[in-house]
Amino acid sequence: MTLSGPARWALRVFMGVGLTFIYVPLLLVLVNSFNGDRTFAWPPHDLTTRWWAAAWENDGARQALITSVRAGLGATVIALVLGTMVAFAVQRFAFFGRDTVSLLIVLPIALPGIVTGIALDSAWRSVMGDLGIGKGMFSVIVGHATFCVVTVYNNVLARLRRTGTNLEDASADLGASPSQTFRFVTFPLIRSALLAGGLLAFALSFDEIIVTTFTAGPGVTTLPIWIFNNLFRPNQAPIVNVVAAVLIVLSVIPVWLAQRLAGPEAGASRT
Amino acid sequence: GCGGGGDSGGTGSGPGGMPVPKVDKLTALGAGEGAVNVVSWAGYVEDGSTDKSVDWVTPFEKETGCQVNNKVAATSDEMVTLMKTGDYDVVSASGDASLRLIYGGDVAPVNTDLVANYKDIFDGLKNKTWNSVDGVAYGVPHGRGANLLMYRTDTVKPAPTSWGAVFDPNSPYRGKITAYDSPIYIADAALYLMKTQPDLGIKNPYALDDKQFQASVDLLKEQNKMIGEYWSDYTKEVQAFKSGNSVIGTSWQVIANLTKADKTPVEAILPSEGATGWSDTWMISSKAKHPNCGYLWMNHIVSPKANAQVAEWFGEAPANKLSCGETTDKNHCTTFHAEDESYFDQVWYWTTPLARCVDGRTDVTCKDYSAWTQAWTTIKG
Amino acid sequence: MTDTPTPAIRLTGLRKSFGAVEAVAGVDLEIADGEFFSMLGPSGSGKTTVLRMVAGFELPTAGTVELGGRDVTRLAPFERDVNTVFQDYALFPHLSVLENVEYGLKVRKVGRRERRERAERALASVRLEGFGGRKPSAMSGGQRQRVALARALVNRPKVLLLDEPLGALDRKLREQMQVELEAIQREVGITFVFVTHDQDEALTMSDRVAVFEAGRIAQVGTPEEIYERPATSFVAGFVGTSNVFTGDVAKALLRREGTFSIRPEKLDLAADDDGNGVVAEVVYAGPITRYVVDLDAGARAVVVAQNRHNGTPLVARGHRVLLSWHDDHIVEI
Amino acid sequence: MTDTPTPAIRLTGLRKSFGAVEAVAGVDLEIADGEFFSMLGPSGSGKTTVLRMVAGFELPTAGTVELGGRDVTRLAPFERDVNTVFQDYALFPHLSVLENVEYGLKVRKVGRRERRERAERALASVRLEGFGGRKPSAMSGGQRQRVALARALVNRPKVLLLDEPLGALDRKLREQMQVELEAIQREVGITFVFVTHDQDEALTMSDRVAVFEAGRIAQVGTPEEIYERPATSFVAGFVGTSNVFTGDVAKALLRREGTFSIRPEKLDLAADDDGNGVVAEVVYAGPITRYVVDLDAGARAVVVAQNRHNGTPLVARGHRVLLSWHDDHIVEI
Amino acid sequence: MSYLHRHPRLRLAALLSAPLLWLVVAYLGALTVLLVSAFWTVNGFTGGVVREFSLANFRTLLTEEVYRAVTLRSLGVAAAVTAICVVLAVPMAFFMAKVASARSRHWLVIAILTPLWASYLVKAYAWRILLANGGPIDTLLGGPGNGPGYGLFATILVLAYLWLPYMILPIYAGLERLPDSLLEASADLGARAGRTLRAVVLPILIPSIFAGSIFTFSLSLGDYIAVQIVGGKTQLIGNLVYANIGAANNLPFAAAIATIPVVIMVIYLVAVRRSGALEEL
Ligand SMILES: Nc1ncnc2c1ncn2[C@@H]1O[C@H](COP(=O)(O)OP(=O)(O)OP(=O)(O)O)[C@@H](O)[C@H]1O
Ligand SMILES: Nc1ncnc2c1ncn2[C@@H]1O[C@H](COP(=O)(O)OP(=O)(O)OP(=O)(O)O)[C@@H](O)[C@H]1O
Ligand SMILES: NCCCCNCCCN
Ligand SMILES: [Mg+2]
Ligand SMILES: [Mg+2]
Repeated sequence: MTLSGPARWALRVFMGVGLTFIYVPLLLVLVNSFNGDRTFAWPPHDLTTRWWAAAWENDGARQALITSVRAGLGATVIALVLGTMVAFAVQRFAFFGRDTVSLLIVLPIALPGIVTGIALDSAWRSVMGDLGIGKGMFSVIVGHATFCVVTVYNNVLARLRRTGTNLEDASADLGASPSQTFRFVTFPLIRSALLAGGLLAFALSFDEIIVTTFTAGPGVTTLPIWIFNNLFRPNQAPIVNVVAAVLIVLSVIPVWLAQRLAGPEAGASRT
Repeated sequence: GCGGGGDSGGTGSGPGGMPVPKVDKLTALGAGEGAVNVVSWAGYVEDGSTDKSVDWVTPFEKETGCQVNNKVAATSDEMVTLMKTGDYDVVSASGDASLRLIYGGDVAPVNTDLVANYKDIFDGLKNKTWNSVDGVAYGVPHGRGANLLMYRTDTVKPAPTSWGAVFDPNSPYRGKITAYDSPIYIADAALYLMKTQPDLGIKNPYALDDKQFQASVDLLKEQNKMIGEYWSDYTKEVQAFKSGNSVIGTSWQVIANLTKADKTPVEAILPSEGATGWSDTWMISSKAKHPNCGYLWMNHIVSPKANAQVAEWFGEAPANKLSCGETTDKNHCTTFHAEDESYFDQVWYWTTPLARCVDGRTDVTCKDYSAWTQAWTTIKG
Repeated sequence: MTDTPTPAIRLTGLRKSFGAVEAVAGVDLEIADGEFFSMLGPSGSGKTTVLRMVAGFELPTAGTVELGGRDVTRLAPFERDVNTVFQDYALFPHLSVLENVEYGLKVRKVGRRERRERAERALASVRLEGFGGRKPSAMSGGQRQRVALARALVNRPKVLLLDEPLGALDRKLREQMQVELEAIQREVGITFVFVTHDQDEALTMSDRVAVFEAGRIAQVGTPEEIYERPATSFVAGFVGTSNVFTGDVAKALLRREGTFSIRPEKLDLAADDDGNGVVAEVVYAGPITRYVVDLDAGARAVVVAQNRHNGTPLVARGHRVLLSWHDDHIVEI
Repeated sequence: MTDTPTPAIRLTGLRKSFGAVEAVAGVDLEIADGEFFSMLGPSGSGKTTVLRMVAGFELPTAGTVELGGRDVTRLAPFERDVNTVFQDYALFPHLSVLENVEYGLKVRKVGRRERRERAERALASVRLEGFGGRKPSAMSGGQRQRVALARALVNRPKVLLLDEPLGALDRKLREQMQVELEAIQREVGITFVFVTHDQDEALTMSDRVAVFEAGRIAQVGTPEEIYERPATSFVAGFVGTSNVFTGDVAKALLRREGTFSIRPEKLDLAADDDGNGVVAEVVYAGPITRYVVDLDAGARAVVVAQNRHNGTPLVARGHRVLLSWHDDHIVEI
Repeated sequence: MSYLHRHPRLRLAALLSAPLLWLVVAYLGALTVLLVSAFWTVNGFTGGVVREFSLANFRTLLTEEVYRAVTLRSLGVAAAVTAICVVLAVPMAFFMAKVASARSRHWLVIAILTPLWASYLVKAYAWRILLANGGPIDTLLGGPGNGPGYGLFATILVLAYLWLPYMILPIYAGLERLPDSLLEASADLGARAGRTLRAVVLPILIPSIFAGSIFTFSLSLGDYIAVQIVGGKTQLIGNLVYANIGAANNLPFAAAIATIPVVIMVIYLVAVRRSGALEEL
């Protein structure tokens, strides 16, 4: 795009300021993970690595991380399946109420988490409870999947709109059965959209506190819940900073990988 | 009409026609079910995962074969909600939750004969209004503490002695006053009014009729103008005192200790009016799927050693007399006034306000907790 | 029936509606084995829809599709012995050129070895040896078109459907590909059904042409039949340019009643002060020059003359001319 | 300098590199005021890049752009008295057709009243009265193209740049738009710089044509000059079809040394048993028939003959023929 | 197989039934039950839910001044957060999509996505430290008390910070789809960069901006945690719902309060759907 030099510079500076705004608090988290003070007094008067050592030994954080990853994967898988199905239905068919579907799908993400949380909680108790299925990991996954569907749906829908049905027609034309067409053509074509949508779904689930609070059963401590429980205890709060710092660093891996695998589209992922 | 005592056994109805759902208590201890689901305050159930040296769960699991699944609740309200699900066996309920659980039929009376360590618990904690109904015990006391007045010694001069320091509309600390963020805090105002405005006739800060309630709420609305922030978790309060965002307000002993440990000049006192406070009680669910493990847990958590560990880790006074000999810090019981009954005589433990006045008045209806909750919303504005 | 050879394709009463739109409004057609058959018509006239029903991508609203005498109306695309070359080629972007060509064999479980061999041969037949390893995105338009062709041909279908395969190419490339396509068809001898909206293309390449108009076939015939004896004024106007004279003009000019068409290249032009018109415009177009003549009879006529003499016009703008013709070339429509 | 009129556009030593790619490799060109000037050339030859430098979307790597005698090389697009019709039209999708057309006037702070009037007039000039209220998405390709034209024309620029504006249209529509574009240019009298890769289009529409080859101009001239006297074999091949004879064939056939080109329509064909070739192929194409002749001299020649006689070929395939020509039509290249 | 080929309705049913069962039955069903319970009450003595239709909860909501105040405050916060996010996101996304080189664009996208993985709570707490009395921001502004401190402004700032990536991403995606030729056409017709931004870029980005705003607006409207951390004594709708949910079993009253954000969001979604925003998420 043709922009004057000063305009380019202004934008570049703005981007720099924006990134600073985004990263200064994260940097603070990193610094505070070395802050000798338990409640992160500023400026830090002594630096220590003991929180990192303590975090390393902290079983609860590790367990919570595993729980979160499992919940995130579960929710993501469900979101991938359901979101893809709806996207196909909406893109490939005309049916009564099609316009309402997109509204229905965004609803769980658009309504405040606390509403989703208490609705699912009371429904779960009155329906599933009667069936003898208590809340646990499964209810967390259900809760998360409900608001994650939209990310997959939107990514896949956009991809389907862009690719059209020609390639699938071509595949059938060349003799491929519907399942072969899906395996050889459709899936590879929507793979990067699935990756982008899935990544965002996972990220949403991974960081969700409110819905989790209301849907988690006994013994299910996801990382945000663990953080919630520990951040408010001065003995533990510094360890939380370590965990967060580690998360930030680790998160570059899936994001980067997804970008590599999916090409630029994954980056432009539709939230 | 409003009757006095009812009959025992958790049957019949409470005063004011309030029925206590009939729930049977366990009569004999059987074999453990292999697991127990626990709702607790953060720090009450530690299995070494937060700090390797802090672990009273693993020995319990080894000994009884009951696997402990712990769910930390942030507030009393959350505890009530969680217990209503029926997914949990035991809960460390504070007094502002316990009655709700009892009257909700969510917890069962406790057969104290099946809890061997019950006999060593301070008498001052047994059969209180918040953990029993009509002499029937609904739980095993866990520990206690007072809501203290904490202040920065370098800025708050002279040192306060009265809650008036946080209610005085002309306070020089306007904007730097903090208060506990919960409807139960209305009791702190009521306590203050009980001492400063005797004509209101407040006898128990948890039993407020319309007029008394309104006076308390009005006081808090005035106070709100001076509040910097309310606190509900203790990292937040420690940090606020350290940075100077808050210089005076309610606190817990443990918070005071932590703040001091971080070299912030603070002091916490029990003001002349006395204070509100809490005494937590382990209760067992009326729908417990693991009642035997639940009883085993209740017995374990008030055992001298475990109770001492909890009290030290969390920062409160233990419930078991023998625990004072088990603490690593030999001064622990002194610091937390564990054996000082006269100290705790000035403490009004959190009790769920009910429509049936908990002070025994029968000629008026008191404000129940949901009214307190809605009022709290109004106070914060 | 029994003594005429079974046609490669027979469409009977074929119709297709999309909601209120009747895309195909009743088509009956037989295409012989080995024929190069073109479908010509304006945008929206239903050509693609007919093709898609033959391939099996759309279910007809009414009518039947027979392939080699078998009713396939309700069969899925993968159950029909027909292959398609799509307008946008529809090459699989995630597969290499060779994998694209192998695709049809792979889904039919042809062994790896044979598959590879046949695909290589198909690529060679469209002059793309050595390009197998590339991704389609690294190929030019003309090359992609040939990959699509190879991908269809490798399956040795009875019928090949081509939906405006040359539409996206620029003119130079397009002319080149026309020649190649014809050569390939002659070589492999399978039936080609070729959709286009380019009249030149249809005329030069086909054995027979069907002209579509609004979901129906307006005329079927050889290129000569279509061009020289258009059945309707629509065909006359759509296939090539035509001077159409009607009413008073026709009467004055041709001394006949009715509507008549005459092609610009059939008209003779000579400077003549006693002529029947005035040159309004002269447009040089390389091999030909177009003259627009204002006729005294009250209409405009276009005359096309081949430039046999270095582009200098026969007559200049503004001159009076005499327009003349053979009566055989006047087509009543 | 002083006595020749200032050209509308003067490009001097214009170059543009994108990294290692030299898109424009040195272009010098003058385009006169009011000229209809076309740029013709294969894909990637740099036509668009030149246009973009004239419009101001790209900064030249070297050289200057003058508009009406003023050096504008380093001015922004909005500071140049030039407007562009984009290949994809680039209509603003959120604005109505009228608002699109008004846009340029609005940013130049032309009053509401006048703006509306001029826009309506511009729409009328492209025969789109009454379409002002529609969104571009509700218009067909040809209509959009005309909106883009109106949007540019309404600003009365000195120069209008058109980058393959007809590329996306089908042939019928395209021919129609060619006529309209020419008429509009004649009417408004502003300089048109028209990019295309369609030779017919360039030849029929332009006053002068520049043929691009690999970032350079291979030849500039009138359509006749370009077509009848191509300067290079590239031009001869790219603009129209040519029979090119060289080496021994040229010697045998023309009795001359060198490379020569002769257009298919300049060749005469007559059945003659003593002739100089054999008809290999006869392709009927409506107004013309193409004959491919295998010459005894060892090459193939294409002959085009206008079909003055109902499509019956002059000679049939396989017959011996005599190919003849005027020597003036042989162009040495 | 060809059976399914001939019966597209069957294919549609196979695709839609599971997701719709999930969303309509599970989610909408749960939501409906919740909203219905807003018309119930709680018996002050037994604490039991009285399943009888009553408008008592809504009467309280309408008559008590505080609920109107909190609703307006929450709406204001959500709107302010959204506005701040738009103002920050548009230039950033524009830089990413239209100015940055392809290579740096890749890294910028990663840079925007990465913070999504740092815990929400941790980030909010980091801001608590930044905004503390005498903290880094105060220091930057010349001393303790010079910064904004905790309160409404801090709440808006921190929420804007938390949700900014959710605004940048759809706008970036929208800009990537915006053909450069439109920007060039605008310049060609005489518009400077600012004019092009106002007259061309922003209007075309409206659906993307709305899409982003669904996140920023709704997440702000429902938040009750960040406001506790940096909001001083501020309370928002989320706090009210949360305060009532467990309190004396007053699920009905919590549900009644919850209808406020639900109604606001549904109106918002329906309004915004017309712009096509729901497809840009
Ligand atoms: N899936 C569809 N849904 C609705 N209408 C359709 C559909 N496919 C085609 N049509 C309509 O049917 C008519 C015929 O379309 P078709 O694509 O067959 O025309 P065509 O002759 O191939 O045109 P073109 O030359 O533009 O490709 C058009 O009016 C078109 O709009
Ligand atoms: N922005 C760019 N970056 C890199 N290379 C470019 C860019 N723009 C053009 N090129 C290259 O410059 C050369 C000339 O391109 P240009 O678009 O001017 O050709 P053109 O003659 O307009 O072709 P076409 O007929 O296909 O439009 C091509 O090789 C093209 O790949
Ligand atoms: N309605 C549920 C919304 C869930 C969004 N959670 C986002 C968490 C961001 N940290
Ligand atoms: Mg078509
Ligand atoms: Mg170009």
